[in-house]
Amino acid sequence: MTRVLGWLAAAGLVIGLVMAFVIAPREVTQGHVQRIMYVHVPTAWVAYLAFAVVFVASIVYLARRSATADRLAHASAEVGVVFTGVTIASGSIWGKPTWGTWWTWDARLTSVAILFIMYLGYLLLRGMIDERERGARYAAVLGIIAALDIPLVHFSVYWWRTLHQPPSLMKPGGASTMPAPIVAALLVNLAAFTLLYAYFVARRTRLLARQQQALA
Amino acid sequence: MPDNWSFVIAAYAIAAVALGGYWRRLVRLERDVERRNARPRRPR
Amino acid sequence: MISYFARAWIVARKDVAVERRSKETLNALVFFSLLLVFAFQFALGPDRERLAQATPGLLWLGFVLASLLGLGRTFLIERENDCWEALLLTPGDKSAIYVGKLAGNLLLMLAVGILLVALFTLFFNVNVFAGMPALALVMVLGTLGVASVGTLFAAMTANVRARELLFPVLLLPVLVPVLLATVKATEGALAGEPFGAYAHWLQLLAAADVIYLVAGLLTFDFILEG
Amino acid sequence: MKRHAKFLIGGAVIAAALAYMIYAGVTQSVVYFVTPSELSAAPVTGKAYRLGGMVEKGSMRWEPRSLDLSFRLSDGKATIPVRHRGTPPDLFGEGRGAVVEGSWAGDGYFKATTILAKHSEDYQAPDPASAERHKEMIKTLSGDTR
Repeated sequence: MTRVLGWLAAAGLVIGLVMAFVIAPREVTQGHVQRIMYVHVPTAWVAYLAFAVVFVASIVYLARRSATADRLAHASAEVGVVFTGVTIASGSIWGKPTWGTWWTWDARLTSVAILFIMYLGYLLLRGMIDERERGARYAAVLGIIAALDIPLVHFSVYWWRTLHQPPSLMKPGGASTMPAPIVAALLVNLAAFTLLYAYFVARRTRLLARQQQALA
Repeated sequence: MPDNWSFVIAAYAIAAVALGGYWRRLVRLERDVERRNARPRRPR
Repeated sequence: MISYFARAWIVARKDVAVERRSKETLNALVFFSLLLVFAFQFALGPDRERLAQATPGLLWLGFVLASLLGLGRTFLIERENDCWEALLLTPGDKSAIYVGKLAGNLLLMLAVGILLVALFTLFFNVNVFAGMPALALVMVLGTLGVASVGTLFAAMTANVRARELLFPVLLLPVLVPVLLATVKATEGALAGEPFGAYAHWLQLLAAADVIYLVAGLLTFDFILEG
Repeated sequence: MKRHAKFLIGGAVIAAALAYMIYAGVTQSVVYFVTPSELSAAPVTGKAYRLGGMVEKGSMRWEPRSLDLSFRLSDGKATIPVRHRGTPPDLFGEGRGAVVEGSWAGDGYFKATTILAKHSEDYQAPDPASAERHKEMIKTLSGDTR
């Protein structure tokens, strides 16, 4: 099952790369630099997805005390942190040639950085508690509190006048005006990175189960 | 408008290194656990 | 329902009584606040203009630093006096303990906040009287926001390795919205802007307070379990 | 059952507070930059600003030898002359959006220390840019993206 997921993700990423570099046209104003979008946007989406999964799994853990939910939350937080890191790095590399700066304290960038630190703290907390059951409980509480900050992050781009352009795909009121090949390339990459996320989480969850088994 | 290919390559390279590195870490940890789980069963 | 608040009241009264007799935390925080004012002065130099611009930020930065010290101790008293197990064994809804601890912390941090404002008035020539009612409102809402998450996280980190490191690391990022809102609202209040010009920051602050408070009430039970 | 009710009510309160925060409250709060009309309404000499607007067509002057750059930023209602020393980012150009950091010099121009280019969220295949896009860009710059 996990193996199938892995091959699907790998195939998706290959197709995604082809779409990003061959099918999608060169963008007018930015030139080829705009192709960074096909890795930046999907990783950002996966980061949000991962933290949403942490939130739900945390609630399920507190309600049902299922060890699987706890492992899912742990795995998803870890994978989410990795993807958030890639989002920030690729965004920074995209920002330098287009905005003219690696980093600026604009609302969107700042809040994603805060998200990154928050979930690093979450992983740190998990590492500091040896008792499994108590660690799971504390982490679940922290996962819920941290997730309540995510709406702040997502909607900040609408509240605040920022340098960061609003999301291209899910624009409120009205369909996207982007040409079809760009949209298609973006969608394929979104799917591919989501598959990669699912593969990582499945694998990490299995690993956590084995690690706990080995310790018991 | 210059195309800044170096930035594109850098962004994709960093993504590949980070995600590939995470994948390798998973594989390594899995192997470690496997070894530890296997050890007690083996007679000395 | 009555017994719920009665139990919260007992916890709060006990904490206040302990603090009034020993004055451990308050004394340390008063001294710490003084030191902060000195440190800010040395860091920024004698330039009045620059100090005046940075005042709201420094005030709340000082407040947050003091809260990290003050709130982090919330549950350590119970551990030092071997009362932790007793807390765990308390029957009924344990969020009453949270309410009691939060009330005690609110009192403590409000005192520290008032002290900091007084020190800033004295040493940095900040005119606080112009925006006083608004500033008081910001103070109360901000303290509630900081204390509600702080109390919850203090309970969470009380029994964890490297707790004095982990507490600020977990708390600071979560406090960013509160810090941003209080600084901006204080800026407006001190500059004598009309209330409407920064009312939205108070709305944000109030919403954050509600979220953190309710989340704390709902999740505290899980932290004090077995 | 009572426990259940507690979580339902608490969750509803949190959801309501989040919804309130998102829809009602904070619509125009953190000003990442001021617009030319806002700045020209009440300029304070020496105060640090971030100024955002469109670079006016035909206003840009660039001397590669001294690195002196001057242009005018506009939001359709007011224009502000800007002076800068240094190389602008690639995406900077006439008819595009830009955010500059600096201060109001008092002699009738804005002294920029940093220039940031802003781009729209609409990515285009090679095709002559239309007036429609120009309008869209002004809209994102003035913050009415909702």
